[in-house]
Amino acid sequence: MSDTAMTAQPADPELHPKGVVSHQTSTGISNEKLAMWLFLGSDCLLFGALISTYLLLRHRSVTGPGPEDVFDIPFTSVSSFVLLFSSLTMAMAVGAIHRGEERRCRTFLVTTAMLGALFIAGQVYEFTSFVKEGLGYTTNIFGSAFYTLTGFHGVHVSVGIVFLLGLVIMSLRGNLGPERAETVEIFGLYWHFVDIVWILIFTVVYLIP
Amino acid sequence: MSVQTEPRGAAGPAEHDHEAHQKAHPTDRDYIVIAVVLGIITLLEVGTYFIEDASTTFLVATLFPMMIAKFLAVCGWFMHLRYDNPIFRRVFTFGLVLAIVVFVATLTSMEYWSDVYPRGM
Amino acid sequence: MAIVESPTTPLELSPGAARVRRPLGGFTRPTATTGWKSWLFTVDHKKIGIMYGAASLFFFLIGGIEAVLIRLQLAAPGQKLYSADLYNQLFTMHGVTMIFLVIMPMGAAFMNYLIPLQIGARDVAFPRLNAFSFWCFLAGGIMLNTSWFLGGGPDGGWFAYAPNTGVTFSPGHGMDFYAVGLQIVGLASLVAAVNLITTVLNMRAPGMTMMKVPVFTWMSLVTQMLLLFSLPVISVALFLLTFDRLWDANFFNVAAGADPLLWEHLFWIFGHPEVYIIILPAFGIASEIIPVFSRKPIFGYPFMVFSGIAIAFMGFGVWAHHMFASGMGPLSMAAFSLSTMFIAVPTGVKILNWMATMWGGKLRFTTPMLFAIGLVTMFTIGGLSGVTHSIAPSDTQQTDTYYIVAHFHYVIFGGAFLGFLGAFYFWWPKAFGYMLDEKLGKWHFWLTLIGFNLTFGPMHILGLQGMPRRMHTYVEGYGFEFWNLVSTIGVFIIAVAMLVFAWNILRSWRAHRANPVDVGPDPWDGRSLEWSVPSPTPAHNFDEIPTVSHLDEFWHRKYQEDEAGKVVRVATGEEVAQKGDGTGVHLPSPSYWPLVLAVGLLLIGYGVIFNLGLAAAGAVVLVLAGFGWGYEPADDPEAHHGPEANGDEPAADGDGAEREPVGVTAGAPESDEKASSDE
Amino acid sequence: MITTGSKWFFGLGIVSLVLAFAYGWTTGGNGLGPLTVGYKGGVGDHFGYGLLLTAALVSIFLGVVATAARDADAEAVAQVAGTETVPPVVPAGASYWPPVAAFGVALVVVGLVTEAILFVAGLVVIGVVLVEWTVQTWADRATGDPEVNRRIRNRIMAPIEYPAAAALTLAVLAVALSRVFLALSAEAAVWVALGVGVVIVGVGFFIASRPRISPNVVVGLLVAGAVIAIGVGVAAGVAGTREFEEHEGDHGAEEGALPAPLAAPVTVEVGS
Amino acid sequence: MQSRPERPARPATSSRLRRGRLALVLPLTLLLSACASYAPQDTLRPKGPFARAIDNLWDGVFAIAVVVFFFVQLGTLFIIIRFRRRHGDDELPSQTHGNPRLEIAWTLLPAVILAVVAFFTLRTLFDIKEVDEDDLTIRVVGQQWWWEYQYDTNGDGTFGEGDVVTANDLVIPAGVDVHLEVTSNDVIHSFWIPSLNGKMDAVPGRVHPLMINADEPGTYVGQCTEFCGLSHAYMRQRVIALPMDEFEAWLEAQQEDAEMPDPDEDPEAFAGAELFTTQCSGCHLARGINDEEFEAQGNGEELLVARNAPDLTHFASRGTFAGATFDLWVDADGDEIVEADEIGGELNRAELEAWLRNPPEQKPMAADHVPEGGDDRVRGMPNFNLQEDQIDQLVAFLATLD
Ligand code: HEA
Ligand code: HEA
Ligand code: HEC
Ligand code: CUA
Ligand SMILES: [Cu+2]
Repeated sequence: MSDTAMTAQPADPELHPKGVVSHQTSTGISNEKLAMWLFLGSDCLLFGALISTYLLLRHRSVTGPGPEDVFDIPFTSVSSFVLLFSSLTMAMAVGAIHRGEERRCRTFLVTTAMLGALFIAGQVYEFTSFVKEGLGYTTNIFGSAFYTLTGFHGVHVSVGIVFLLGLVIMSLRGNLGPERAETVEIFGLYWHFVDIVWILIFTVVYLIP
Repeated sequence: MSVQTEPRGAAGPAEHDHEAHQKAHPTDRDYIVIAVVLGIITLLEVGTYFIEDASTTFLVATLFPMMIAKFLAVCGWFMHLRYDNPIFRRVFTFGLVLAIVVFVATLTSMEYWSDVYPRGM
Repeated sequence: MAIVESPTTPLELSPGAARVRRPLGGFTRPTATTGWKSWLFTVDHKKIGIMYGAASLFFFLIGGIEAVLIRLQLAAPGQKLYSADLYNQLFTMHGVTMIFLVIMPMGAAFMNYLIPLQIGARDVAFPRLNAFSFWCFLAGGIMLNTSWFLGGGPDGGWFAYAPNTGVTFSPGHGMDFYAVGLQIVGLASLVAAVNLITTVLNMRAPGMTMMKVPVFTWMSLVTQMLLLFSLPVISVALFLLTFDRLWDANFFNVAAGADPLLWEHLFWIFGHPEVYIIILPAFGIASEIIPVFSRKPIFGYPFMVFSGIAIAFMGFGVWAHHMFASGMGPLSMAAFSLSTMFIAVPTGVKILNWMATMWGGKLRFTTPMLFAIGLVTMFTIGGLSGVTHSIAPSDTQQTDTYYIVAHFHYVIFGGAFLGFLGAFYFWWPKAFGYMLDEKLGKWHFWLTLIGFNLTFGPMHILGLQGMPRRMHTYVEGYGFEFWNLVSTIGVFIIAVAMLVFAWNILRSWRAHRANPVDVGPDPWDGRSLEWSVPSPTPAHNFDEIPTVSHLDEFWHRKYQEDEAGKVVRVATGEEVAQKGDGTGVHLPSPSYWPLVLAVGLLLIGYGVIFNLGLAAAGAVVLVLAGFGWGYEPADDPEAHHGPEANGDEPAADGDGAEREPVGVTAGAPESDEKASSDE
Repeated sequence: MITTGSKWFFGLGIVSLVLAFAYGWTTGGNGLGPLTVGYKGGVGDHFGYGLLLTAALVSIFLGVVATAARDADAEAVAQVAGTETVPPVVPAGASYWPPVAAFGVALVVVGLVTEAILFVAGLVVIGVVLVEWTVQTWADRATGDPEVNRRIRNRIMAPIEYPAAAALTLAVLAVALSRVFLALSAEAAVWVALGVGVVIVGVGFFIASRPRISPNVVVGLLVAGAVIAIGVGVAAGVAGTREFEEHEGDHGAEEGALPAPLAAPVTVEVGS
Repeated sequence: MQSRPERPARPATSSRLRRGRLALVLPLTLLLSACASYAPQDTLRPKGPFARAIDNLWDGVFAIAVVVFFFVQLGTLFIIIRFRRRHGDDELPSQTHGNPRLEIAWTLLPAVILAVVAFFTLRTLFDIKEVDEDDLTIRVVGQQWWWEYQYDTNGDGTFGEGDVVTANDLVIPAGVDVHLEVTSNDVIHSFWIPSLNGKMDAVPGRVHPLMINADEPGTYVGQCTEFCGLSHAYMRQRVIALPMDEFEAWLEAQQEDAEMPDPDEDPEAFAGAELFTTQCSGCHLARGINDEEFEAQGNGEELLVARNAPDLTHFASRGTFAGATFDLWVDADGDEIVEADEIGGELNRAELEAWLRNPPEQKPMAADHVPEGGDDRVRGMPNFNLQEDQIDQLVAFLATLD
């Protein structure tokens, strides 16, 4: 949704490697990027509410199992690394497209998507094993709170992956040139946000009992 | 629209743009360096798990700074908050700080930090 | 499956193919400019604003009928016109309808219509998202109200305290409708918040610094900020409730260890900012109307702006004053009691500044002005009772009595609603090109004022006498009889007043049709930019985007200092107004997708309650619409809106709209994300 | 007003609708149940009924869209083609849907005698073919220009295919890999996950650092990766999961019992 | 603690005097009191130190509010009259844009006023919230839609077996602080006796302290004020304050078990008791009558902590029944009995019979329909379709339970 279309001449990547950020707005920043940041600011409250709900409820279960019984910290650590590095590859993709390297961008987008998928696979594994260990969604209050919090995060990641692959398809069709760099960048913001939410969850939910 | 005749709004878009260009965006190398640093911090974080009988106080004291450092690194570099237009930073920081303040107040009001708060399992 | 058919061809029509007369591809875009289709698929902020207004008036009728039924039951002690169950549904739906489907969209109506006009833009930042917000809101409203026919309305009160709203204690589907319906309405507001904030920040006319933005737009910006940051919290609360009710989660299951206060906090963290969401647009309206009819600039513009911001800020820190009896510790009570009290300070600044604006003016008592003065005086009464609630110890006596009911009707009806009624009269000529009858308008005002005070004034006394709220009936002998009867009589006067309003609309329209009188662009001697365009506002708003150098820009074009330093009229409104010639303007094109997306959400809504298969169908529609939306350019470059002029100025609407080049697939991620990632 | 292009959808919709009602009644529905989506009376088998109803709704929806878009409307056709006369209908070209459909049917048959999952898979394949083939046929007849027809098809199908494909990719990977982790011991799972992650990052950087690498190699790598993931996933699925130790969870307490909250150990006493 | 307003009770007359003074100053108050001939739930007529502390605070705040009210209303009226545009006056008024000094002044002034209010608020708040657990402690349990009161008579610090359990009428000694532990058995309710203290929510899973103190013996009415479902309007309560010695006697009497009516002396009551044992043991306990059956019905230990239905052991010693909705005893004219010592007058036979005939008709309850899905919890008392003679027998029996 870039504004570039409105410029009569196609952006010249040489002159303006960032692609053309709209100069028509009062603040000089593009509507789309501002909108994404507003959305992320709002999402802070969403995850804030979910995390505090989890904190309040995790130790209140009347029946087991509790967090200590099921958590598998080594595995979750790997998941954290995976997501962390997906942020790196995402940033690389954004950098690449800003320089006009479409192919490199595409490569990193695919890599990011694959890492995201690996993360989701880890989550599916984690959930399945928890259920097998006796912690269902309705088993106790910890279960409800845990699955809801991490599930919301997982949904954010999954939606991100679907869009990532959408970007890849666009790129394959030649529609993701440097003039659309901002699209990639805006998507990147979303992806990094999902990563920082996980940074919080990893510490607050998993590492601090 | 290629010819920009009217300066739009007050902020003088050109200035911002200028500013943005002065603080150059990080390079790929920067990204990799940051990722490695983040990885190391994460390793340290995971390390605390292997410390036996670590008290919660200790964990909070060690893990929170690391968490915040990671958080800021991703926001600042990967999300370009350090370089980009300050409006973004304000919007996001506002949401973040508001969330922290509001929910810490909620937890406090629900006696979460005190001994009264029941801990079942 | 053919995901990538041939990697090099773009998905859409290539420039070559686009040269055919209409790039219809699979879908022709809607193009109608008149008739119902022009409304259904519109992305024009003015049409959307009008639809918001119409919908909110319609829901006001429903909510008002519910109120009348409530009052009938309470007219005398011991009445059993209907069952306790039905009564509980009535007041719950009354509260929900009035708050979420009347006052909020009424605010949205004026914001949509006016913000672009006041800041000198051609549309909002994302016109299609704007349309989506409206349809999504309407979907939520329909969803909530159909609960009456699908097993009964929600019955847990508008703040729905758990665990009374869990399946155990509210086994019907009513509360499901509440949880899901409000979720959808909330999504609509969240999307609108992102959209309108972007609009105000980014689309101001050249020269319009933030401190030259009209007060109404400022208050709207603050309101949208409040929405942006408070809605996610109620979203979470509603999700938890939904999961509890539909999928047996344990969030509010006390037997499993839950703490019901969690719901109270989550609800009110949203709920209190919500009340300022309700009032701030009306404050903005009063700040527009009063200067015009006092013929003076607003007194202390910076103070007005900053007090609005201060109210919003503080509004996030007081939510637990609704919970003074909930069993929080005394320290929490003290903290929230203090923070609440001090909200009176910035609010007082507003009241006193309005009085100061009128002071020394030449007041014209037109209907809008009467309503604005009504707001100032009546809101003060409600605000003062609010301050008495903020005194935590005495609130433990007052909470959940009719004293509270009196408070919030005074601030909402006497504050926000009177303001909006004034706004209808004030901007009606701008939107429709004819004035509402002044004489009937005055009848409307006085009947409303009398009826309103008669209805809600006695509730103060009832509350202090100890009448709890939400009672389906009360017994004789507690001193409640007389004032309840008075209150019930009052509501009929309000009803008559509203009928006068309806009659006024109808009559004025008929008179206008029989004998059209041109009201001109500036019937009231207005101050802000919306008065500088013809009435009714042409589709493209401004022929030419104005360059702004003052607060009250339009006024300054009419009045200037003469040599002696005295301010005199130098031009009439007609002379300096724009002519409404849209040559060369290219507007965002209408689209099906916002409507389809909202329908998808509606299906999902019913689906999660009744049949997951239906929800799946809804999800398919949703995804289809989302991606279809993404692939569709916001601006159909081939569309003909108005006289299509010189090709070298294709972006005269540069301020408009989400712009996408032909055949750009990129829109998908962001636009859709907002819709789906928040689920 | 009903255009040629939409007839098919309306037909399909009505047939599905009738089928849904019939199914709803025959599988144990009563009263007005199936007609009122279960509001007045019961519906028999919810799943099948829901599926058929969904199919009906989607078809009718597509029909409405097609009508609204005036597809295959002679005038629109002329417009698109930019001709003055209505173009002749060109016979449809070769299609690869029939063999796929046959494959689906085969799966169904095989599934009937062996695994239920194959049966379902077959049904899904048939369903997909149904939709794709329908749209294909319809698009082929839309205008006289095959190129335009192809784009019309894409306009409709891309919004469905792309997200579906993306979601499918994600689902396959997630399920396959998670089966692998489940089959391994907890420790091994950690190392394998780490390994997979390193490989992904490594390959990504490798390819990125070689701008001249042939696309075929990249595609080959991707395909190989996918095949390995799915293959190992299937193998792991067949091998089953490792032993899990179940933790004490008082499942009995969930059902039936009166909530007796005061008996619960968690109680807050405030203010004292 | 030290600043808690006069305790024990100030005589009621002084409060009336003060109110009179107030009414002179505040016409609105006059309006209020003039119209409320008899409003037993009036929040402005405190009958105990806690409520009085709140009322004192309210008086001050109300006075301030009235001043501001008149300032704004009269000010606006003045402006409207003074500055209205005369006919044909087309002059522009002078264009003042503001006056920062003035504005700062009217920012600061309310802030200062409120700071003063805040000071008194906090003082009162911490006073009335101070809890002394050494005082007589009673557990108050909200139920849909009635209140249960548990007295820790055996002094083991818990409430249950061996303690006094009653409903509807909360009996306390007059003139001393009483510490209530407010909680709930199902949804959120709110305990409120306006003349004794503000509200306290009864939240399931939480126990909240509330102090009350009645100046004088007497009956104080109140009502559940948190919306709690169908019969929220019928969830009333009363506090009966007795002189200390009477209270002690009452408590002693309550600890006794009920006695089976003598089949010879009172065959009707005996038949009622038998019927009660078979029909009603699923929910009600009358200690000494149906203990075994009650437990056999699956009402185990935990239900003894908070029962699903009122304990009827000393049913006839109460003044009201069914969530204090109906009077159990009436005076000779059939009117409500307000003075505690008159309980035992005339049995309100009509309403008690009506209750047994069809409870959900007397008071909306979700007792007959068992909700689909969810929890099959019965809320309220179902209709047993009793015969008229059975009802007579039951009433006769219930009347013996004093
Ligand atoms: C438009 C909506 C609106 C607005 C603007 C307000 C404004 C205020 N509200 Fe209100 N409130 C509601 C809507 C609103 N409220 C609703 C809907 C509920 C009930 C929800 C429910 O339970 O269903 C509620 C309930 C409510 C409660 C909870 C009561 C209870 O349930 O126990 C409290 C408690 O503190 C409160 C306080 C206030 C205060 C202090 C203000 C202040 O902002 C008011 C400030 C204004 C003034 C004070 C007047 C002007 C000032 C001056 C002239 C200056 C001089 C003044 C002094 C020195 C005092 N409100
Ligand atoms: C926007 C907010 C709003 C508005 C405007 C109103 C308006 C009214 N409300 Fe309000 N009310 C609430 C918000 C609102 N209410 C809320 C939030 C609650 C709490 C709910 C809860 O406890 O959960 C509540 C609760 C509430 C109660 C307490 C119920 C209880 O606790 O048991 C009562 C009782 O009298 C009441 C009465 C009224 C009345 C008489 C009106 C009147 O002003 C209504 C007048 C309107 C009409 C009579 C309609 C007339 C229209 C026409 C005749 C046609 C004209 C048509 C056109 C112009 C097109 N309301
Ligand atoms: C399913 C449970 C149940 C059964 C069985 C039951 N009751 Fe009740 N009863 C209740 C509940 C609950 C209440 C409280 C209702 C209220 O006030 O909201 C109640 C209230 C009463 C009261 C008023 C008590 C008071 O102090 O308020 C009387 C008297 C009474 N029941 C008598 C009987 C008799 C006699 C029978 C047998 C024929 C009986 N009940 C059987 C549940 C039951
Ligand atoms: Cu109990 Cu209301
Ligand atoms: Cu509030």
